[in-house]
Amino acid sequence: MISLRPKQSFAIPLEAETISPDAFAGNPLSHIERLPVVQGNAEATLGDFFFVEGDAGDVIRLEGDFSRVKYIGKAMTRGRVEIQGDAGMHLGAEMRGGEIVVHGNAGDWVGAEMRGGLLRVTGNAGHLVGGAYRGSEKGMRGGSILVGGSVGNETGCAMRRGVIAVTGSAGDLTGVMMLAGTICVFGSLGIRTGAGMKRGTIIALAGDGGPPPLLSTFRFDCAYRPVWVSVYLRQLRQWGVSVPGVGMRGLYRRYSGDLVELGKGEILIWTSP
Amino acid sequence: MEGEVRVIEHATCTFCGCVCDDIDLTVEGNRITKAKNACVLGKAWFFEYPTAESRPEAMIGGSPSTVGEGIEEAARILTSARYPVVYGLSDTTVEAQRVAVEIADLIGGCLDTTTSVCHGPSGIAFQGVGEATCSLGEIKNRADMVIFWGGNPAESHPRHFTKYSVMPKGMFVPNGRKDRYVVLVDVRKTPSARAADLFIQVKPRKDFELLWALRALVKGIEVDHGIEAETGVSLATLRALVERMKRAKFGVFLFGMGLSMTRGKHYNAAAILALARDLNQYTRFVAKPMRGHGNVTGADNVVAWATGYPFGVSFGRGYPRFNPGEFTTVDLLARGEADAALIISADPVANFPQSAIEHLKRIPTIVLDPQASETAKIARVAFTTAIYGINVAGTVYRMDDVPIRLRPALSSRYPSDEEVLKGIARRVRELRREALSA
Amino acid sequence: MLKIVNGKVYDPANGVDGQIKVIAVKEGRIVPEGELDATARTLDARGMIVLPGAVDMHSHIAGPKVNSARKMRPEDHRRAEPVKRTVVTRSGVMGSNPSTFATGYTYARLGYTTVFDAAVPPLGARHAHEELHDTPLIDKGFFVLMGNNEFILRCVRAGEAEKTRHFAAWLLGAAKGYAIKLVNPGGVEAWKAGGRNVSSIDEAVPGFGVTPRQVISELAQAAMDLGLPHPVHIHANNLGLAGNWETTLQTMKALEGRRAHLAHVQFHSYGGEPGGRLSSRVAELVEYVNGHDSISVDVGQVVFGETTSLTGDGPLGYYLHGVTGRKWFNADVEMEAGCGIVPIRYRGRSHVHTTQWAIGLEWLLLMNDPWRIALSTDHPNGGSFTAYPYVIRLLMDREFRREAIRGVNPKAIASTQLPELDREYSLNEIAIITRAAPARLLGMKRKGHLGPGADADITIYDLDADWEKTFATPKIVIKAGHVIVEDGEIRRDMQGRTLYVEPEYDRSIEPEIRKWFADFYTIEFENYAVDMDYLPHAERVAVSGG
Amino acid sequence: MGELRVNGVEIEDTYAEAFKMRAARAVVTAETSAWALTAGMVASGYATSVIGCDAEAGIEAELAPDETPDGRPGVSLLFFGFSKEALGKALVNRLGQCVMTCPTTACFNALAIGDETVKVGGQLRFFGDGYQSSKKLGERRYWRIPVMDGEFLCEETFGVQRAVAGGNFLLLGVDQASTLVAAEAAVAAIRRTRGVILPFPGGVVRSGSKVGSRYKALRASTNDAYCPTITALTRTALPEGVNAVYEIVIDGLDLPAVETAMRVGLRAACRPGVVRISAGNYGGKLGQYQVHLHRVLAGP
Amino acid sequence: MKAVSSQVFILIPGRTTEQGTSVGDKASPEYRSVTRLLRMNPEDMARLGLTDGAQVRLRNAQGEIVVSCVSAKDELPPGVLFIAYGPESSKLMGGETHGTGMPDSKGIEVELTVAGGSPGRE
Repeated sequence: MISLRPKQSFAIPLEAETISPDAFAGNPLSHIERLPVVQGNAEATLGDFFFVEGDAGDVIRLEGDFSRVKYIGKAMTRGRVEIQGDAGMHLGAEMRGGEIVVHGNAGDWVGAEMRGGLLRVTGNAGHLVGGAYRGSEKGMRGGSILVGGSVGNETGCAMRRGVIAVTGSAGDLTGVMMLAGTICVFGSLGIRTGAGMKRGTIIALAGDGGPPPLLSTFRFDCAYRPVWVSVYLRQLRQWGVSVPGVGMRGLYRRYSGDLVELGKGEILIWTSP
Repeated sequence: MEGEVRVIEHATCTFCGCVCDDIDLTVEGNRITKAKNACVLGKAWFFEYPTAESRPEAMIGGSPSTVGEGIEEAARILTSARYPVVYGLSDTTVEAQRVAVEIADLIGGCLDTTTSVCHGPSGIAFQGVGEATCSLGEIKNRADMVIFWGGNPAESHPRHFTKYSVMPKGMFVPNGRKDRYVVLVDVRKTPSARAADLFIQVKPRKDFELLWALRALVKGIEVDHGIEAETGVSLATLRALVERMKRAKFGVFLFGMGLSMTRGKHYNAAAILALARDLNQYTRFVAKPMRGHGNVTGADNVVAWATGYPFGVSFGRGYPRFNPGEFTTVDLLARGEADAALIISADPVANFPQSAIEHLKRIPTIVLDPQASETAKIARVAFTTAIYGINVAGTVYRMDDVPIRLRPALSSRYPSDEEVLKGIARRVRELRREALSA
Repeated sequence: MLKIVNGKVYDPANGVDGQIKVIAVKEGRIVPEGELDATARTLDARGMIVLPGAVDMHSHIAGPKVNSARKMRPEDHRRAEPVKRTVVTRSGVMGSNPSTFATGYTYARLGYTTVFDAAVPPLGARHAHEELHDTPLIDKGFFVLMGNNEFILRCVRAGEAEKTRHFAAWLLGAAKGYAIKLVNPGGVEAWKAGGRNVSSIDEAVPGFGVTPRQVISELAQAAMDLGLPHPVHIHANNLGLAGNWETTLQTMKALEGRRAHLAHVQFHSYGGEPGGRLSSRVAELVEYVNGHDSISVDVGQVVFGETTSLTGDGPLGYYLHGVTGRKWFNADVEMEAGCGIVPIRYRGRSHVHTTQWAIGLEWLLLMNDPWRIALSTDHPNGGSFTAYPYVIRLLMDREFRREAIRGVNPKAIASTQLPELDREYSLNEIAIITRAAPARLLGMKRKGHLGPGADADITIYDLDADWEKTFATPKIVIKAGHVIVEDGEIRRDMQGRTLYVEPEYDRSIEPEIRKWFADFYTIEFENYAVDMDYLPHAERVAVSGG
Repeated sequence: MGELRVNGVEIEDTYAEAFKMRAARAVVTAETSAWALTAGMVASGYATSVIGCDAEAGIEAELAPDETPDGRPGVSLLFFGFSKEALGKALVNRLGQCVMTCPTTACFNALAIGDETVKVGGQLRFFGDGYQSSKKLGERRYWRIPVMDGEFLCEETFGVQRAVAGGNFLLLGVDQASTLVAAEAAVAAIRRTRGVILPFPGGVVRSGSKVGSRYKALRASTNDAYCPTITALTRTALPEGVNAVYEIVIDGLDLPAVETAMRVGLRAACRPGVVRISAGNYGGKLGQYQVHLHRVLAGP
Repeated sequence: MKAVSSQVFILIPGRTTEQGTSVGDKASPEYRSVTRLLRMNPEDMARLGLTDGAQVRLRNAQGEIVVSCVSAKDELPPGVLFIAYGPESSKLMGGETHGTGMPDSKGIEVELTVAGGSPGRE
């Protein structure tokens, strides 16, 4: 395991996609310290900003405030990154495999356009979790993102595949332009959930905020017990997500939409056990 | 020359995005005394813009200095900064904008324009769904249905109605106003409502819901009566509007910041762009954002051709990257990240969120502005520059991307933005070269 | 002064086919060797080949539609390899619509020294010039859209051929453009008026009562009568649609012997039923072109991968939006033109795309006369200009072509002639279709050759066994006598020239144009014409006769 | 080898001849265990022998809610066929006709996805007529097919593995009643083991067969050597005093599972009334495996 | 409780002619007064006992401003306020842009109280 600790705090964010098991790849500490990072317009090395310790391996442990460090684990394919503290923007963006765990909060674009792997944030995450960068046709294309706290707007924007589970609440436009995949939100949802979704599922356990307001282009189908939801929620439990028991066996109201797009998406809102 | 009277014909007004180029300016001495064809805002622009030449041409730390000293200090700030931002650019010429882009490239800074806080969301929407649009003359010549949405052109673009969209007679609408059906959708019943055949008052922050329902109705998807409780607009009204839109030969949505600035932002704009697009299955329909500043459209164009992206660009890694929310000015400031700012013809201190202003006050800033703006007052280096269109020639882009040449009426003792920026660029290049050879 | 020695020179315009020959450069021009003095720098090109700088006669690099495509597709730029700033150069982005600086540098690094944008609406001419000003290194110019200009449609309806000619001349001068361009003549107007298209060259244009056939022949005649260096440049009707080869053939016949250039002919050579599958009808069309010296073409070769369709053909844009389901940009330009932009991905698996890919190659391999066919991808419509080295290898290397054929849709390829075509292009022929022919077709006497008097635009390649590598990385590129690229790196940043024409016209038509502006345009007549400030490095190309 | 007796029952020194087959395992769940069992029984019905059926199948186990992927009660079914293709076809037909049709059920693959797979949900989805949708979790894809009580959920791909069919033993008893009691005891014991099924009714087969027939159309016919009513007419294999014979046939996911099942079955079957236990074989010519009774019994 | 919630308004800052004609000199008294004038629905004003020219305080998580209010006849529905863009309106804007670069600049939720005193009603 290699561990990194910041040498000092900094206001100008650091772009450090080199903090990745693929880049560390069993290299000696001296090599890792020399891996490049960019701060604003200046090139620097990991060693300029962090104490680097430990032995080569596929596990990286970050301790301290990384909230201004962007692109941690970007495009990683394997291994594990653990962060004891907050992580900055683009955490695990475009990642393909391996696991990232943040014991803290993360910035915007967590897991943006990711293709595989498991990404966990125990605290809150920002906007566009698992989303698409502006102009892209597709957001997340695979893998799983588990957020223990709450998330901002546009969670799963244009998501194509994979699972996003949010234990807390989600902001506006969750699942906007979604193409497929599954988003579970245990807490409350903002407005315009699923706007423009073609396929895919948004599961709302509708916490304290009550059922989310739906657009006029979502149509109620029925109340039923979707078996596959149980399958999913059990998997989430296996991943250590604290799934409210009621969700497992509950009755869900199913709404089809967004009818102005393909209309093959669904919003499932839990109503009663 | 006292008493000498000149007339500048076909001059261009750069106050708003209409960029009317049919203004005849009468100049007596060093004053514009008449602005034929100009609207109330245009007249204020030409008559009341400060023409006093008492301000120093440059100030450093609040003390008067020369342009050369200002350039020296500006170049020093910009070359020593690690995360500088170049911002503004909507009220200056393309020629100046091009130099500003070059500076941002040279210093590896962020480059952002006032677009990010006006129709930036519309630009993001465009990147998502595309846009069916046209030049303003197409509206004049063809549009038989004009829908203003979330804007108040009567007060923000006063000549839009008469010159482009409501009144003018055109090739296929020979009777002008009579051949058009005009709709205004807004939260407020603004003075623009008087120009409309139909005013639809939408509840605040419900534009998206309303547009989405219209999209559904256009596609023949039933919408529940609950839409009235939600948006304040009855289903019958919406149905009638959809019928009319489908019957129109050439329809146009002209949308304002009522969409782009309110909750939902880029998706509100995306909704109207998608609605216009959808309608092309039945007839011709287009949509246009009503751009505000005189050359904000030029800023979009220059930044796009030079960097590939319209705003919110970072050159930090030696090449352009784009990410609104990350490299946009409000974010860079509100998060306390930027360490210097070059601000050209914009006044963020007067209209940015408080957290952003506070950071701006903490970092060294260089401001180019013809007047003593709130931002100029806090600047480390403030240049007083000549006014584009009044003092300075060059190019501006109308809201429909049509480039127009300026015909300045008055001379100025102040340098143009372009001249100051070129000076800064030259000095930055020298300093970089020195640093490299050192 | 510069002397290139020991290189094998390919200069087809001057009959030089691989001979070792000294190329002498003085003050930006090629000169007889005797004009150099002892101070001339000598470049030893031993083992290398020396060609004129390449000319792209049909590309989309500047102006309103290109910039709209840039704005619309940040994802396309983001995924491409960036162009970093250096001590000499500005930074930029690539993708199917590169930024202006990146466009200039990248063309130059491929050995291209002259590029024309094929479709600029005159209302956006000032914009195009501004972008060209920020497009470094290469010489450039653009063609002016006229096939749907409503003034011209009215003149044609009224049978006023002279007025058409004078207006066209005025418009070229006002825009500072280079040639007359038709894009889906009449069809764009039909789209603007009601979302339709014209289905043949004999269908009347709504609201104007003229046919595309009339517009084509009138403007072809006008271009000849004006003595323009380049004849009318035609993007024919029904681009991309199954069965359009008949429209293309009719368009050629409608010219009745007048000179014309048919652009991206690949997109116009399709058999099949309307709405159905494409098939190749290159054989019939190539036979006609082989037999008619007055007609030239460029290819519009398709290259597999992601790109952007970007066209002045409004209805085509909407059609592609429907086919691909992807985001769509449309911009109607008052009184003049239209525009459509849609992202597109050409896939080797696809029947349609394979057919298109094969058709372009069939054209190149079946044309007898290389002097009337220019290499183009119709950048970025068929693919990026950066694919030219790949296409050159497909032409020069039969085995490589066979390998490529194995990777495409087998059913589609089997229905074309491509698998049976064994022709391999020689270096001389490559020099023709990438330099000498486009320069000659454009009427540029100082481009595309290395004879005395020519512009000293020279590309020197180090030979590699792989032709794609050879052409992708010139050893040295010389522009106007300056070494601008060495080993793939930009050594010097400079401005190229903008080529334009300004034919004479009868000033007595101005009052009518003025009124036309007052009635229908939203910009003042006086503010319309592009003045010379926008062309800081201009070169006015003379018209003949006119 | 000497004579072996268990509880006084003679264990013949012979072997069961077993065959290589392909197997799949499905877990069928439902809102209640009753409906899961119903679906399981019907889906594995008419699947006794590949001689006359498209597959051999049976219920491997009943599953508690915490043993199933969706937390509902279920059954685990094993299906055996001679080839992957034949098995795939049988699965699609059986799960389509007997599980999809059955109230509240869902159907999951319960073998590892290896080299060999068959599409099941991937075929059944077309019943959804375009309204079906899929969900992918990890590497697994599920199809959701709208049906009248909600959705039928079926995993897209089922793993197929090499398996062993035709493990068997024969109980030779003094009378029908006591021999059947012994057979039932064997079945009960075998059903407690995992990885095997007993494809015949109640786990017991009375119509043991031999290969071939005097009638051309038939591939198999009654095993006359074990039929007590014709001992006088045939070369009987029955010792004196034997008046009834039952066979236990075992299909399993692998040889150890079959052996274990045979062992527990044999031991349970050694009860009063059973004279001898034998096994069916074809002289070792047809099957790939020989499960020797003595060797099996020597196991743990 | 109802009375308290009725004091949450949606504020729309926007452009006006007066703001536009005075923006040329932001130091001018005209510009200052134009950008400190709050337009309100008359029913809302009556309900809160406000008359033209009364000072009200607008507050949200971002900040607070004191401006004078004026009745805007049929322009605004109840619950909606309007003010011209300017230094005052921006004090109520947050720096959060939701990944767009654009802060919420229109449709801002504010709490309105009568300036100098307690809220109009408890």
